[in-house]
Amino acid sequence: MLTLSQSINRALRHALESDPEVMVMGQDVGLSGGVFRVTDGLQKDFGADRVIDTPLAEAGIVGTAIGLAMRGYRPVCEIQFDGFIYPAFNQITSQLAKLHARSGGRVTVPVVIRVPASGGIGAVEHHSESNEAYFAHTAGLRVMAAATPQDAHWLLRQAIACDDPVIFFEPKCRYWSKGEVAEDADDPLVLPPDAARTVVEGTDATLLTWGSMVETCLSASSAAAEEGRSLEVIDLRSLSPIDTDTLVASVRRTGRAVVVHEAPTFGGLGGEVAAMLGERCFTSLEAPVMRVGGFNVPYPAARLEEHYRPDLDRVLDTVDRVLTY
Amino acid sequence: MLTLSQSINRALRHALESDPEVMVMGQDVGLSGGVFRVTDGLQKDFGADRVIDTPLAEAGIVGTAIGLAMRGYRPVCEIQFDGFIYPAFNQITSQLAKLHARSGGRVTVPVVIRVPASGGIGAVEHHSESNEAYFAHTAGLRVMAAATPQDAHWLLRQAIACDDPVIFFEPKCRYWSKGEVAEDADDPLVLPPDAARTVVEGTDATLLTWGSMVETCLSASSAAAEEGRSLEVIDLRSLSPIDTDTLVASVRRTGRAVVVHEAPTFGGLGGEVAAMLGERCFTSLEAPVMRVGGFNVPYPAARLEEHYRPDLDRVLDTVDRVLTY
Amino acid sequence: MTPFQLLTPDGELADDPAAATVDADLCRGLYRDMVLARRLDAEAYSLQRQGELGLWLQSWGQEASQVGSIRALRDSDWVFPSYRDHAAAMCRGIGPEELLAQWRGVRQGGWDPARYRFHIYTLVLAAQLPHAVGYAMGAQLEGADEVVMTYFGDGSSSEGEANEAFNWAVTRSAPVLFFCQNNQWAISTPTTAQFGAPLHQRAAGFGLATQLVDGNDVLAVHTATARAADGVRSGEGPALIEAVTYRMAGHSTSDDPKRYRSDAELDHWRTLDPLDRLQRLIEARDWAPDGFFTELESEAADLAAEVRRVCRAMPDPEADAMFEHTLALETPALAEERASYAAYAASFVD
Amino acid sequence: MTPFQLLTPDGELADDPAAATVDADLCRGLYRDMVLARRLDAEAYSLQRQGELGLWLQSWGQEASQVGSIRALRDSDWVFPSYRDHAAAMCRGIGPEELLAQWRGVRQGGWDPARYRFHIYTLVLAAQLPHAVGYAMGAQLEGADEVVMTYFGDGSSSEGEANEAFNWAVTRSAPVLFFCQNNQWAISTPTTAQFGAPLHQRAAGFGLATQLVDGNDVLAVHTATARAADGVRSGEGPALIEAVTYRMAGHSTSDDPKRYRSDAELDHWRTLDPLDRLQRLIEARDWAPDGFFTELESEAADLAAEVRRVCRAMPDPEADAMFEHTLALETPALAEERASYAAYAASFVD
Ligand SMILES: Cc1ncc(C[n+]2csc(CCOP(=O)(O)OP(=O)(O)O)c2C)c(N)n1
Ligand SMILES: Cc1ncc(C[n+]2csc(CCOP(=O)(O)OP(=O)(O)O)c2C)c(N)n1
Ligand SMILES: [Mg+2]
Ligand SMILES: [Mg+2]
Repeated sequence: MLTLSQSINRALRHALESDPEVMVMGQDVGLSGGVFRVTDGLQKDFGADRVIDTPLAEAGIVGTAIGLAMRGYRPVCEIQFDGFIYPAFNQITSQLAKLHARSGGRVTVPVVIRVPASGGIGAVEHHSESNEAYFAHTAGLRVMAAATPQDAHWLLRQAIACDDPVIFFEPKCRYWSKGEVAEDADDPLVLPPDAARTVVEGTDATLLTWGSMVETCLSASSAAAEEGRSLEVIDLRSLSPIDTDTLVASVRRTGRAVVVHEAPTFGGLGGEVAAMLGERCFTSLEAPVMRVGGFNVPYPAARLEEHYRPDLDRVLDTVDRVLTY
Repeated sequence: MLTLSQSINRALRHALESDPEVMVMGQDVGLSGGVFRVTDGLQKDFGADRVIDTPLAEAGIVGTAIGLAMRGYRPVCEIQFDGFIYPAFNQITSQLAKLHARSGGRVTVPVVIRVPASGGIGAVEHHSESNEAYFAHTAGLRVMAAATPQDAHWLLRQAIACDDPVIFFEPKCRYWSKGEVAEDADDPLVLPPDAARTVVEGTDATLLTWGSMVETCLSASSAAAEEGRSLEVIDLRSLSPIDTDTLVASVRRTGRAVVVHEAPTFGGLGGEVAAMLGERCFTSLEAPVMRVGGFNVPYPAARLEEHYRPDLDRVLDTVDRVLTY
Repeated sequence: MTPFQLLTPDGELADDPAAATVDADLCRGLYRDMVLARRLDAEAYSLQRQGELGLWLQSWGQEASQVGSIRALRDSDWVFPSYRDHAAAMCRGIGPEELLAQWRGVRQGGWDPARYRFHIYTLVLAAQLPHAVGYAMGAQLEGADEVVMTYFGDGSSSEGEANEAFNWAVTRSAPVLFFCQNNQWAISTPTTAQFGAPLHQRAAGFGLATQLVDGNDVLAVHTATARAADGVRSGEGPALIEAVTYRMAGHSTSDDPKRYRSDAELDHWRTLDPLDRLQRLIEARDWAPDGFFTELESEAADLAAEVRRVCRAMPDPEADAMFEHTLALETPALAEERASYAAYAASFVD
Repeated sequence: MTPFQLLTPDGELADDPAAATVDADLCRGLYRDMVLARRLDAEAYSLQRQGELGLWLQSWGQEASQVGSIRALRDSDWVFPSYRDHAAAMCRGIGPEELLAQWRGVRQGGWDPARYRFHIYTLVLAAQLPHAVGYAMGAQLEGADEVVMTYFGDGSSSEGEANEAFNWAVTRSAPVLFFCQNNQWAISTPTTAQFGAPLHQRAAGFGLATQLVDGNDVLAVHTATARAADGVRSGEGPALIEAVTYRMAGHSTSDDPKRYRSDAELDHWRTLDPLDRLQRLIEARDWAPDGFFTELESEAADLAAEVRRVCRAMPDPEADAMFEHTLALETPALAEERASYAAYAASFVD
């Protein structure tokens, strides 16, 4: 059993050991091991040349990582908190995402950007953003969201091995939760990076979710089970691309779907999922695909987040509406 | 008859004349009148204190505009091209959008950011982005997209008068197209800023669109009319908030809907519209809500844009699929 | 270039013409501000430890930089702070409840910026610098006789937005005073990993009128800020002060500085403590009436009690509060979300 | 500080020890590079006027800055250009088809960066500067004996990313040479509205080894760049050169400079033309064999013909090309979009 943050630390350690071109860089990732201790001990073991404490400049972190990638390295950048990725937005959208296409495929930029994301830890403003939709809508990026130690470890290793740039979201409220992590790559638990994962099978409705909300949906499905309702839970894992086949197959079977994410519902990635399902499952749907998400307001003060974030009750409330439609 | 760019120039001129707190700022907006001549003559008539040629720094443009707004001004910023708004993304998402909420409503930031948007003029890379979805998904912003000289003029005047920050998209491929512009505010042609506009009424299906694609959808509806098909065309105008009532009423009537935008379909705002319609028009829909948009690739080289951008034929092709579903 | 100093660590006044302006009133006033600020800071720290605050970032050690600078401004001057500027905020009259609210998590920005001419804290590093420049452009347009000061840290100076602001201010000669509290650390990152040339040198390169000052010497900071503000006010263009100080505590209550810095360093800076120095001077000059220190101590104790009281008294916000103020003019869509959430929440009552 | 100059406008060599290194071969080589670059630029301009190119940004007037600097580097050194650096690109062997393709709109980046150790153009201002720094960090890690040079303009220096790059390079003493072509204008914005202190002064403030050089003096640029490159190569840390030159044409073929600058200014800069000066020197010293100028003229004419030919010969890309290279590993979803578009397009070909 490893905590989610330990599983990431192990993944980084493995990558640094097995590939001399891998580097870890970001604010405070070295000496102090990062504000969430995710990179703990890496600089000690791999040196300050490969595990770099950078100046306090996010555009610089991503911009220099791009240059390093052009030189043949595989930088894994840490953005300290979700709300601080915006200064790097220009380098991410215009350079990181587009360089492969702009160069006619001649330049590859295998950069991974790790982002401790979403709320649930009672943080101050700008430390609880769920901004995956911005990146999923940016062609040229892959976007992954890990929900368990197993996925955090293996998805990250796959992201680092991938020649495409990857925005890698880590649910910060789950850093301390424990789980089994497969020992080797051919373990059946290790899925392809683009594959969604059916966490619980069910027959009455499908919950589609990712990141910080997977656990919430799991409790919802357990609670529903006690009332004799069988909810399937699917963890998307990859937000761009989306494993539409798995999602569509499930919803065609259950005929009902609820998309759950922490970001504001309006304009969120749940819209893409719902629209896609509406298109591909039209004749199977017995109720509209409904969405549960954050409200269309800036993330509120810490003592309001319990009201802001979708929880067991709000998910079940919407499940009711879908089942009784 | 005014061109769309003239109608914006007039709106700015009116605002500068009627409100001493209005300022215009951006790169090359003064002496040269802007790369699209939209601000032509304004510096000459209102002085370099109110029509400011700024240094070449987008974060600085938006950041100083926020400071000016806190001081009581109403800055109207120009971002020279859609692809160059990203360096200001941090100021827009964390400051401009959130300051009113973060200050408990004590600070208002009536800043308008004008963005010549989307493709169709054969430009080089980064000059043809349709990035409205990023801003529509950012709580605390209003997002408007003008498609006609009439809307460009009146929506912009309404945006400047509004106490909320507004991201204002101008379809650069339409700058030179002419149209009538109402003389005064109580003209029935002047709609409320949040209202969608039914451009053409129809009965068989509804085309929902905005900005650069409104004209395309109009030609599609004319072409369809010749084949005896009646397509309603709705120009959303306001992308955040969205006038759901008007959209829902139309689709409940026609039972069929196609959302058309230039941005990549994947993760685009069309997903929000389709998801919302799927939810509110479920029992009226005779076919899935389908989407026509850009492909999920970086905007291509100029000589490929005709293939990339949704056109008459692609819209009609999807309309066929919806009508024959 | 050695930092400008008026008061040595052992409490001697440097022989510098500026020392002539130093008198008992000034010293007692500055000393009181610093003592009260340190006490509030210490109290807030222990409240966090007791779980009453979610987080706290201490101003401990930086009192001289903050008190000395803000006391050199006029009340009509505007300030755009960062997030560790509690001593400065207190000098502007911002109270314990307003200061602690954000860290208790009951609301975001704690106070009304217009009331104190002191903007709410900005947690996104360096983002407040362009705001200050824009605000100053406005003051300049009106020919207002105002200085706009903004606080930021050594680490924040690496952000692009900070440097855009420096250049912008000089280009438009906006009446801005950039005040950097170089407390040697950005969380665990030392200034050696932050920049290769001292900030004051960089600032001069941009064309800012710069001063390097001993940030633990409240008299030097006060004098330097007064000079800089005079220059800015009289239209000589923007200025920057780099105050050399030290973050005595961890970065925040979540940080363990033992992981990255030595006790020796801390001990060294203890010998440079801003409060001790000024106390030595006051005592040596016999500038404090009998009972001054004891009365101040009890005033601080009262403040501490007040801090504890107002902190614990802060009620949790109503859920509905999260919907307020998203936009100046609420949209129908948000009103709908708000109403339906209220109905939903009500469905749980009993 | 006056710009370093070796060759006066009337073609005299300054009396400076560096003048000793100037010889006939060097001058003829640099002169040839500049003549050919100017010819390609002029030809591309008229092709745009004829509708063969969508847009063109002229390098006219900046040949000395580009040729002088890149010829002072080793072929093993990497270059991260901006978008107006055609003369530099040609010196690296990049051909007319590769140079014009992007502006004709048949593809984005025109050439293989690795082949020429010359990155594709970056149109987002200053975004290439951090790339150069990162690339240099890699070279440094490997102990490679390489210099990484990056070109940018006076306007671009105001972007936050440029300043982050300056600071980052110094902090890590990365082997980067920042080369600013200060051509006095950023579209219609003069440098007076861009910064309040000269860039070379700002750069020195950051801790960069800086030189100010006459950018229309190819010999001075060549010497200054060679010196800077030596310093960077020998581990003395990053450097910046500000080359004072002039954008003789409008910003681009879409721009009308008459709206914002005077003919007098243009006429003044004509007298400082980089090609004329060097020609005067070559003639005065009799450094050109008979026929040198006429042969060069016909070589330029051939190049012009070649430019016209390859430009017109570039076919429009196939629609399918827009789907290529979005990701190194194409996703099933994109493959589906790609296939269905192909089927759709085919449905029109009766
Ligand atoms: C844009 C941004 N990036 C990262 C952070 C996370 N962070 C908070 S404080 C801090 C260090 C700031 O150091 P400095 O500017 O010296 O201020 P100090 O804390 O020392 O007062 C960091 C990296 C942030 N708040 N904003
Ligand atoms: C980030 C960004 N903002 C704005 C633009 C639009 N733009 C293109 S060139 C230019 C002026 C650049 O001036 P300078 O850096 O001096 O280079 P020059 O064109 O003079 O060679 C501007 C504003 C851009 N390309 N990128
Ligand atoms: Mg600091
Ligand atoms: Mg220029």
